[in-house]
Amino acid sequence: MLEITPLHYSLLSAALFMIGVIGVLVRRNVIIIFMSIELILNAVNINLVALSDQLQDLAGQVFVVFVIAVAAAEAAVGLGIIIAFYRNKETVNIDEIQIMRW
Amino acid sequence: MSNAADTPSLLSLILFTPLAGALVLLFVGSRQVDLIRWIANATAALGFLVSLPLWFLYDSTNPDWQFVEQMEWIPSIGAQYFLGVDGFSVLLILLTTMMGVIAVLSSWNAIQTRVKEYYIFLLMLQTGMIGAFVALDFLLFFLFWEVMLVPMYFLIGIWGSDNRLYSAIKFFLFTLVGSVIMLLGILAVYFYHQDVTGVYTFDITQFHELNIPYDLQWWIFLAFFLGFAVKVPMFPFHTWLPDAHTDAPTAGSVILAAVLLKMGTYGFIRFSLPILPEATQAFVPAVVLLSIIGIVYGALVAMAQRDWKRLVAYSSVSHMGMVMLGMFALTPVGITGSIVQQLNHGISTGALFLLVGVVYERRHTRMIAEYGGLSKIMPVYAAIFLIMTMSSIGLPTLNGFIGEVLILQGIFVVSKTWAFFAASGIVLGAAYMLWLYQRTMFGTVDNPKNENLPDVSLREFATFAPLLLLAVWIGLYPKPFLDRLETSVDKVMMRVNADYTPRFAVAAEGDADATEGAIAVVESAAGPIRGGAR
Amino acid sequence: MDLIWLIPLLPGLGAALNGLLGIRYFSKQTAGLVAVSTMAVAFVLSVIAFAGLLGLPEEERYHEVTVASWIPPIPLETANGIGSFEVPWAFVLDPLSGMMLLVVTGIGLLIHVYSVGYIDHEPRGGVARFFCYLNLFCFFMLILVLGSSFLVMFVGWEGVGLCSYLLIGYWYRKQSASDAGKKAFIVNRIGDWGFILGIFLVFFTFGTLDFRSVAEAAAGMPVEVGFGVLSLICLFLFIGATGKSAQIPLYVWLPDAMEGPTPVSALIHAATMVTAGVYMVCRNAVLFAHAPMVMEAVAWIGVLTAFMAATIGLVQTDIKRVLAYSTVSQLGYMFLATGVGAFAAGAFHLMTHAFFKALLFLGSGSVIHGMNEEQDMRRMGGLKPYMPTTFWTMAIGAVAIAGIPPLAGFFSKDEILYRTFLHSQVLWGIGALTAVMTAFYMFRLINMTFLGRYRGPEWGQPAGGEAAHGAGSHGDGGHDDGGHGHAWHGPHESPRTMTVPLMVLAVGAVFAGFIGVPAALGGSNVIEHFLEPSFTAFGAFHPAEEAHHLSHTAELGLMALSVLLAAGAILFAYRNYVRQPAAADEMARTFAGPHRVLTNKYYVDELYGATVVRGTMEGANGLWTVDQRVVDGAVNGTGWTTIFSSWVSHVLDKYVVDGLVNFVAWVCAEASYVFRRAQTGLIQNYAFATLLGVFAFVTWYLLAR
Amino acid sequence: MAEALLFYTLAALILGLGVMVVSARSAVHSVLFLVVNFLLVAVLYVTLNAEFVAVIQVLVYAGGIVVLYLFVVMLVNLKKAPERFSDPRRLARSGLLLGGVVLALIVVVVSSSLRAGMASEGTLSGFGTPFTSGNTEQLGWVLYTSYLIPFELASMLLLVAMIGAIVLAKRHLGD
Repeated sequence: MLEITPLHYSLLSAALFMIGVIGVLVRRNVIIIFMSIELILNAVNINLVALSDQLQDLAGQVFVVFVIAVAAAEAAVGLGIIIAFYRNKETVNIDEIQIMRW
Repeated sequence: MSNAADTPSLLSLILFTPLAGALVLLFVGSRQVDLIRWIANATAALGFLVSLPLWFLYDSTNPDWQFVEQMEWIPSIGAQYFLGVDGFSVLLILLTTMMGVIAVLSSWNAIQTRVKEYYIFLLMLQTGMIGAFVALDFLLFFLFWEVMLVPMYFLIGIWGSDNRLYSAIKFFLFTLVGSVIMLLGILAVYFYHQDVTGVYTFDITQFHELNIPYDLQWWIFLAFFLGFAVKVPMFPFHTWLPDAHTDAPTAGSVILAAVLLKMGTYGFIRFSLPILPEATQAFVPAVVLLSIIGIVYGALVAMAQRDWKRLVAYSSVSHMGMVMLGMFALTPVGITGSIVQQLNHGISTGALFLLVGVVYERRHTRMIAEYGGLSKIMPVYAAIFLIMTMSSIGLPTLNGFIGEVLILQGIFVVSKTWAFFAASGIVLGAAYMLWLYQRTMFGTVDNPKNENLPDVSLREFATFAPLLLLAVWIGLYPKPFLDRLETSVDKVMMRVNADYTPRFAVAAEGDADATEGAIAVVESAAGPIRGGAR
Repeated sequence: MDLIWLIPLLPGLGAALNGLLGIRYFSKQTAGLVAVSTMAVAFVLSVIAFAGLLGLPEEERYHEVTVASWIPPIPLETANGIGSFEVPWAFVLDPLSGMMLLVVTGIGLLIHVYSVGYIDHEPRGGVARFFCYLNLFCFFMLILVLGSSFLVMFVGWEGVGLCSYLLIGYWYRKQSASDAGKKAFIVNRIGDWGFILGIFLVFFTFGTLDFRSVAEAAAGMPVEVGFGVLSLICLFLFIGATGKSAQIPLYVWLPDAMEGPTPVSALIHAATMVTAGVYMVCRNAVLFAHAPMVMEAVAWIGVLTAFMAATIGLVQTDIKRVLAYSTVSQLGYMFLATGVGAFAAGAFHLMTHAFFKALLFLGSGSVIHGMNEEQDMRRMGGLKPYMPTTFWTMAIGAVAIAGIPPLAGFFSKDEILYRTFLHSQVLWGIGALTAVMTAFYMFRLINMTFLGRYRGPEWGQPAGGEAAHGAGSHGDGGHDDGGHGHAWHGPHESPRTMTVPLMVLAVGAVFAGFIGVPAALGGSNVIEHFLEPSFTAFGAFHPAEEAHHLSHTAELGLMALSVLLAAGAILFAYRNYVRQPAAADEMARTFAGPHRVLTNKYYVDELYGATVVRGTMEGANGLWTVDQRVVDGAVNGTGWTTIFSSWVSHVLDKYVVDGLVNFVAWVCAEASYVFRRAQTGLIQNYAFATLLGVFAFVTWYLLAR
Repeated sequence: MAEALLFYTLAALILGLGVMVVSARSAVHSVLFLVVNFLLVAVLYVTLNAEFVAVIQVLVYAGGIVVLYLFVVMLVNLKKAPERFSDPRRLARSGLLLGGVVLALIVVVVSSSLRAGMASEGTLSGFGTPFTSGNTEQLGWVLYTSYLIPFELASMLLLVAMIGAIVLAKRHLGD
């Protein structure tokens, strides 16, 4: 229990991931949903870094860099969409974004 | 292949110069019409200039393929980017590049709509035609063969006259059907080659050494025949030609007559004859019969025409019948004559179409009855027309005669009956051409619209000048042309006739007394039979 | 002599100069000067070359010059194994071509000089064009004459045909002129078709096209009894000759060719080009001598042509047409000579004929010129006082052609008749009858034109009468605008440039015969001995001697007979056309039927028109219809079939195949009403579903392990 | 021992802050919690010998991305749309429940599989490039050699995203 193994990191990661998922499922504010997604990505990163350290392989860290890059891109585009949407509909409530309804 | 070392990628250069010009044109605004015209003309001229070295560097004593370029293209099926030339293709390439210059130049005023697209298509067509002549890979050949179709289709379909869509579609479908069947033939050779050697290749030089069993040859010949005969065009596959010619813009007709039709005959001599020698011999009577029918039939139908361009188009059918006849004489004289006649046909019929184009540009009609008495109004035009008429009907000292006499002599030694009927074409040829000349040039100027037609301009004259020059050159001194054909003709002859002793072999054998022989040639040029070929 | 290739080249150069520069830049004088001077130099060179030839020993009088390669050797099988098809640009000077050379350049020069005067009424460009054509003609004619092989000769052969076409159609705005030109060319082409086939057969048989090699090879072959390959060659060649030399059945173009300017008729259609056929037959004398059957045919065709043309000539009223038929007739004579083996006599007659026929044509040109383009003899008469030089020179020509000694025609014609007599009395009979008719119609021409009463149109006095002249129907309006701008002041003598050549030719017509005085008259027949080597391949061939000879007395008797007959015909003509002008009409009425047939030239043109021309045109139109309906119809039919079947497919596709597809789609659509409720459009619902999936997966993972 | 203490502290804080991010009423608060969360994760990286990633985490995530969020939150007036959890169409409760269940399951799976892996092989280390702390240079080396093309592609991605964001956020195209 006192020795910190990758298991611990994985569990931490899983927990954080689940928090993010729940955020995505539960919240209606799109911005907060996006933030939850960032949490999910972070959870993944924790896992990657921990295993990278464990396996003595830099690939994990490299991927973290890429994940961060993708996250940045996602945030930029996503927030752009939100702004554009907000400008038209005056809302960021995800329940009102439902034009794909049947 | 020593010259290949000096000029490593001459053929590619020739091949892609027009295409490069077309690419440049893509980036020019379509409103800058003059700039487009200048670029197109410059490209065509450049294309001709880069092809000129072929004339000088081609070694007419060397029976090998020259200026060879070989690279992998689609390795998985054995297709290569394989270029090379022999005597046939050298002359035809030069004809192509020269006619390219002339066609582009002749379009200066004739084309006023979609100028940019027009020139791009024309230049693309140019690359397609050159490509078909230089390709030594069957698949590559086929590619270029098909590439030619598309620009021509658009040239007729967009810039043509009255019935252009009908003609364009007819041309396209007709040729396409032919080429699809030809493709089957190509694949048959391809798979047979693989069967025998285990190698997948489209290499024509390999195919030339292949001995295909007779039965298979027969079928492949039939497939090739349909593909090429449509293009030539031989009776009874000719009906697309008058329509296409009539409705195409002038430059299109010129290219069509001067170069595109040669694709068919070139196909025969490059593929059918050497790859399928036994079948060729078996088909001689049939092909000769169709050729003779074509000669007489084309001439007679030409006589009945009221449309100037259509008349020239039917005369093409007659002339191309002559070309096919010479080729299928399967004698060196006949084949040589056939190639020379191809050049001649390119020169004279090309010029005749240009001539129609000149008056069409002024009067916008092709009806012969609309003209008359032009000699008085356009004397220079009449003179050029006269010379080209004479060239077309084979007057000695002009080019047409050399071709006809070689072809007829070549066929005569094979069968007197064939020659007897084929030679009647010279009478009929004179009849319809002279009648045309009389109806358009002679008489009084009945039509007031014709009274103020300007004579040929300097630019128009520039399109005729090289053709006139060549007509006289080939007529008076065809030796440079015939020399370049020597080894290539012999190579084909060796394939179709196992007993044939090629001249280059004789030359190599008798190297010691070569100088002696040369002197003898000069001295006793009129002596009795001399052993040109022992 | 090595420079003989310059002789044709000079007129060629003149033609190029006049053609390229002259039409635009030269004045009339310059154009004429260029043409005349090149011909003059060519003539001088010819004389020098001829002198050189005379200087050689008899058996070496064959000088061949190869200028350049034309068709390089290409192997080709022949009857004797593999040969080599090769034709160089080579020219040859031997007695035969030497004689022709002098005739062509000499008479050509005179006619050029004459033309300077004749063509003066044409506009400037027209003059240069005329001289360009005329020079070009001489160029090709000289190539024809000098060519050392069949193919080079053929070059000239076709080339003169072209020039003939151009010159006949010189007044191209006149429909009849351009028709005549076309007719000449096409009829000639029919002959050429035979000629070229003959050439091919020569190559196939001998493996070479060189005249001398062929002759030498043929000399070694036996004379054919039946119809062998040599006979076939000769037949083909003779077809060529009938075209060019206007023999039955291809003579129809020559009378029409008179549409051309008169100097052209003189040079091309009397003196030189039309004799090319005779020349060609003489060139191949050795070949023909080996084909007796063809020789017989040649003789018969010759004599029949001579007879037929002479009969037509009897009733023609157009002065040039009379001469044209006379030419056809005389050419028939030459073929008769060659047909009976008297090649030298044929060639001799060719030469004398060139003199007097050119003279007659030029004379008639002078008359026409003086009569303001009037050609109908019925509107002439009594012109002698107005144009004395023309009258006297033409009279000499007529006497010469009629065969009155000691003028040129007598010697050559009697030589032919004598040799014919030796061969066959029937041929001789027809030939003699023709000679009588010749004398008759020539003097009919002279009498109608120069003697008797003037019947022509009135001419305007300097003060008035312009209107009367303007209404006159003279000429055919074939002239260019620059023609007769000035009023016509009555018949007048022609200018010097025209009369001087007439006089020179008259001298020739008188004296040319003396080089062929037969032995019976104490001469030695120089020309025959001179030409002999050309007909025997320089001794390689020994023609069979005629079986029987007539004594000199008998020969003299024949001569006297023909002279008497000719004199009688002349007197008869004088009676009919000068003394009692009504007598001619009387005769025409008496023999109305034959007269009509003759006036209409035996309806041969109509016959050809109805059969050959009409047949070809109908055939052409018919084939065109076939082409449109059947051949193209098949193509279009294929197209329509394709379109129709595609329409059927379309219907099938739309209602059957597509129906099935649409049915499936309809089923799906109906079913989807049930399921589409799930599409809430809310992302979180979807995410929840995803999470459910993860739950299911992980649960399954745990349980399955 | 100290290591374990540090880990547990950090883990607790990270998870706690995560919960705060998700559950905060105000989006501004959410963002602020998020920043702190990221910083703590960066600290965690440092303990895992990943200094470079940690720095990136601070600079890019905490410094860049989150500021972006903050801007957007400011731009979008939040007061207008108070959230209600009582919407019948929402799956808030069931989502929460399901999330918890799945988490539990994952914990079971992960811990058991990792345990099993370690039991069989002892340690998972032993392949890849061994590295020590202060490995930025090595990371750069790997990034610019083996991963050069993905790296370049990532830069392209960022460029595209940047342009995309500008286009999207622009008021009217063509202004």
